[in-house]
Amino acid sequence: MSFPRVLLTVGFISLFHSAFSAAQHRSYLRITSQEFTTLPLDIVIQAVGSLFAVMWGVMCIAGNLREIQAAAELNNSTWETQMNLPSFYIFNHRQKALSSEYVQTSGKGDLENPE
Amino acid sequence: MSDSINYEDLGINEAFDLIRKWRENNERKFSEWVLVWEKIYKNLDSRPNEKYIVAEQLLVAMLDQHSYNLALMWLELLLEQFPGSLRVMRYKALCLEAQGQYDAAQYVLDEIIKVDETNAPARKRRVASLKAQGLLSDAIKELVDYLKRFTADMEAWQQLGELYLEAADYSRALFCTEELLLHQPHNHLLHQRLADIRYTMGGVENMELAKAHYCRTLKLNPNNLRALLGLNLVTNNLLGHYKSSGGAKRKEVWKLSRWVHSELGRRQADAHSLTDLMLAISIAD
Amino acid sequence: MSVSLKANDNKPEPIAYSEAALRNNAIVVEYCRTSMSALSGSTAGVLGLTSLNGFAFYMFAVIILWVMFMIKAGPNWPKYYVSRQSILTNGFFGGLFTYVLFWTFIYGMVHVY
Amino acid sequence: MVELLLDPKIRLWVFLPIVVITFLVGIVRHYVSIILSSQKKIELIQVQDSQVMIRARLLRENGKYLPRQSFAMRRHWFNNEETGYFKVQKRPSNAQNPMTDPGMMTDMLKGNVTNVLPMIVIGGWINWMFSGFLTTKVPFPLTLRFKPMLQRGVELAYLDASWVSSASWYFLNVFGLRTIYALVLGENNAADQSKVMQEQMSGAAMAMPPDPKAAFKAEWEALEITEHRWALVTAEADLLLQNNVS
Repeated sequence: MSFPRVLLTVGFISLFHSAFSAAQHRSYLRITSQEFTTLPLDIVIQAVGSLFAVMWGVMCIAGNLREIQAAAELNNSTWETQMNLPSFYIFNHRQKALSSEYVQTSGKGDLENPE
Repeated sequence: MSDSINYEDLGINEAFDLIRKWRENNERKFSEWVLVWEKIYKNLDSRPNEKYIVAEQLLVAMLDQHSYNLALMWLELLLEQFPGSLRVMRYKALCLEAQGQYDAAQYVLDEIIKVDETNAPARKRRVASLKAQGLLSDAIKELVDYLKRFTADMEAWQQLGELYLEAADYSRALFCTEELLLHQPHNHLLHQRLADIRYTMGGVENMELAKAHYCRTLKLNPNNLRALLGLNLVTNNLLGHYKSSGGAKRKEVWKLSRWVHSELGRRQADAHSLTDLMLAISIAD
Repeated sequence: MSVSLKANDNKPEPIAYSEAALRNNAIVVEYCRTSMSALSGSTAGVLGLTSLNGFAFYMFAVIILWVMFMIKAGPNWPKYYVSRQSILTNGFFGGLFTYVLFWTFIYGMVHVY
Repeated sequence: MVELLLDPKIRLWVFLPIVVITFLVGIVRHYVSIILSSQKKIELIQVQDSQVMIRARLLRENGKYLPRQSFAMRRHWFNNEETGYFKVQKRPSNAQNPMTDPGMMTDMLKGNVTNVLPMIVIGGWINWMFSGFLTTKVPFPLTLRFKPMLQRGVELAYLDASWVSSASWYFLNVFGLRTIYALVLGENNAADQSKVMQEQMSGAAMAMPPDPKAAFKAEWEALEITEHRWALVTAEADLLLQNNVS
């Protein structure tokens, strides 16, 4: 498991834990009939800390930002990929000769497509 | 450029990432596939999300190796999962084509088109099958016919341009490439291609246009060495043309030419060996 | 190569953006924003924030998210975003609705009963 | 102000189930709508029209990168009085009424079945099953105006407006969870994979102009007034400028 996922999981568990702690604190106050003012500091810190952790995890998982300038993407492409047209694949190429099932023929097509 | 990957030590996840990269970058690999496919198909079931997309990719790769039996195995898998899908039917046609049974493939494709008139990929495959048989003029005719219907299909325009270039019909190839430029006006490769074609056609006017396109290419991507070399040729040519007349124009071309020379000199100094230079050219080729 | 072309170009050419990349980034930002709304809402519920404090916390979370985006993009943010402000303000109210729902939900779970 | 105390059992048996039910129903609905969704049958002529429109638009926008002659040639192909595409192709003007088209009708019906019906049915069921509970309290004060919205099914005049009844809690969830569905369902569309396989959607731009005749006319006009200014005129100077050659 990668680091952001670990962070995400740990953060979630921690957030849940702080929620349970807060609920318990509330019920404890109710039983002892004290007035609720604020949560204990440790719960607050835990909750906010785990929020940050989860958010950072989400941010890493959400995927990478891509460069938006059109040139940035296109400048990395070469004719090899630009020329590659999946709809027009032909299989009549020289790799054929390497196949174990290859039978040599001298058809017209083979002569004209030396590729 | 392939930074050398050690295919032996590739983990399963890495293998899947690799072929996803190929899929997304639209790369066709031959010998590389042989090194990874074992890892891929043994673990296909662990990836339910992309299982069938990978299966398609595998199918095509196997056909590239002409391992028909394995390819048919994947076809079976797809047929089982998606009976009656036109896409899978098309793969069937692909298998038939790879085995050289063009008539049977044609029949399957015709069936698809009968069911769904708007099935563009099947129509394109018909062209490809003609191309595979070496029937260049028939392929062109069929593709032109296709483009009358699907006028915004970039892939088809590009293919038509290639076919015309093969037939040495430069003005038509130019038209097709311009059509591509309308779709991607900032693609340096297209500008470079246009300039290449213009240069091949010759004439002062074409040279001027080629110069503009090469300049554009270099502005978009300064590393396009092929364009730089092309610009060198174009400026030399133009200087020859303007020898007798055109004072101001000649001056401009001269300036450009001098810049190109200095730039080329710098590149040569940068490239430590011949292989580096060759690699730099092959980027754009 | 020189980078200073934009400055001394007297008629600045419109920069071309790749549509696919823009959409990809918008999806990433939207994903983070929705998650952030839900998560910060839950946290506000856990903390038992009420009324204005809660909304202030939302603002706080939005700004933190923005800062995180900036850290992620690094110093050359114009490579990734068209404008920095739009990241801060886009979908502010859509996120607020999600935030309020989760805030209410967790607040109810933890503090009401 | 007297603090109202709710039975914790309400939390476990009313408050939480409503959230879970709403969420799961939303997920199920998503998949049902995928199953029900039918591919629209597209006419070849419609595809042709839409593609021509795309091409004309691109010519307008990016035509400036082509030399003048190439641009004029293409515009001629579209706009010429005798042979231009937009002039020759006659399409019947069909601003059709959706009610007359049975295919549209079923689509609308399916939309209703997957969207509105579950909301009403589940809403009614929740209203009946969990009627009359106060479930939670919104953590911010609200004016009395919100009472009918938040306290549906609990008609207590003196209750503070921030309390939420079960039925209202359900509706809040229905509307608030929408973004979460996008989060959960949109991230890796495993469900859409089968759809891709079923094919049909042949590439980009299947958005047809509803009335090709009007669209053609508009595009013809737009193309007619497009002025061609070649963008590559300055290419050479730009390049030299970029490299600081004076």
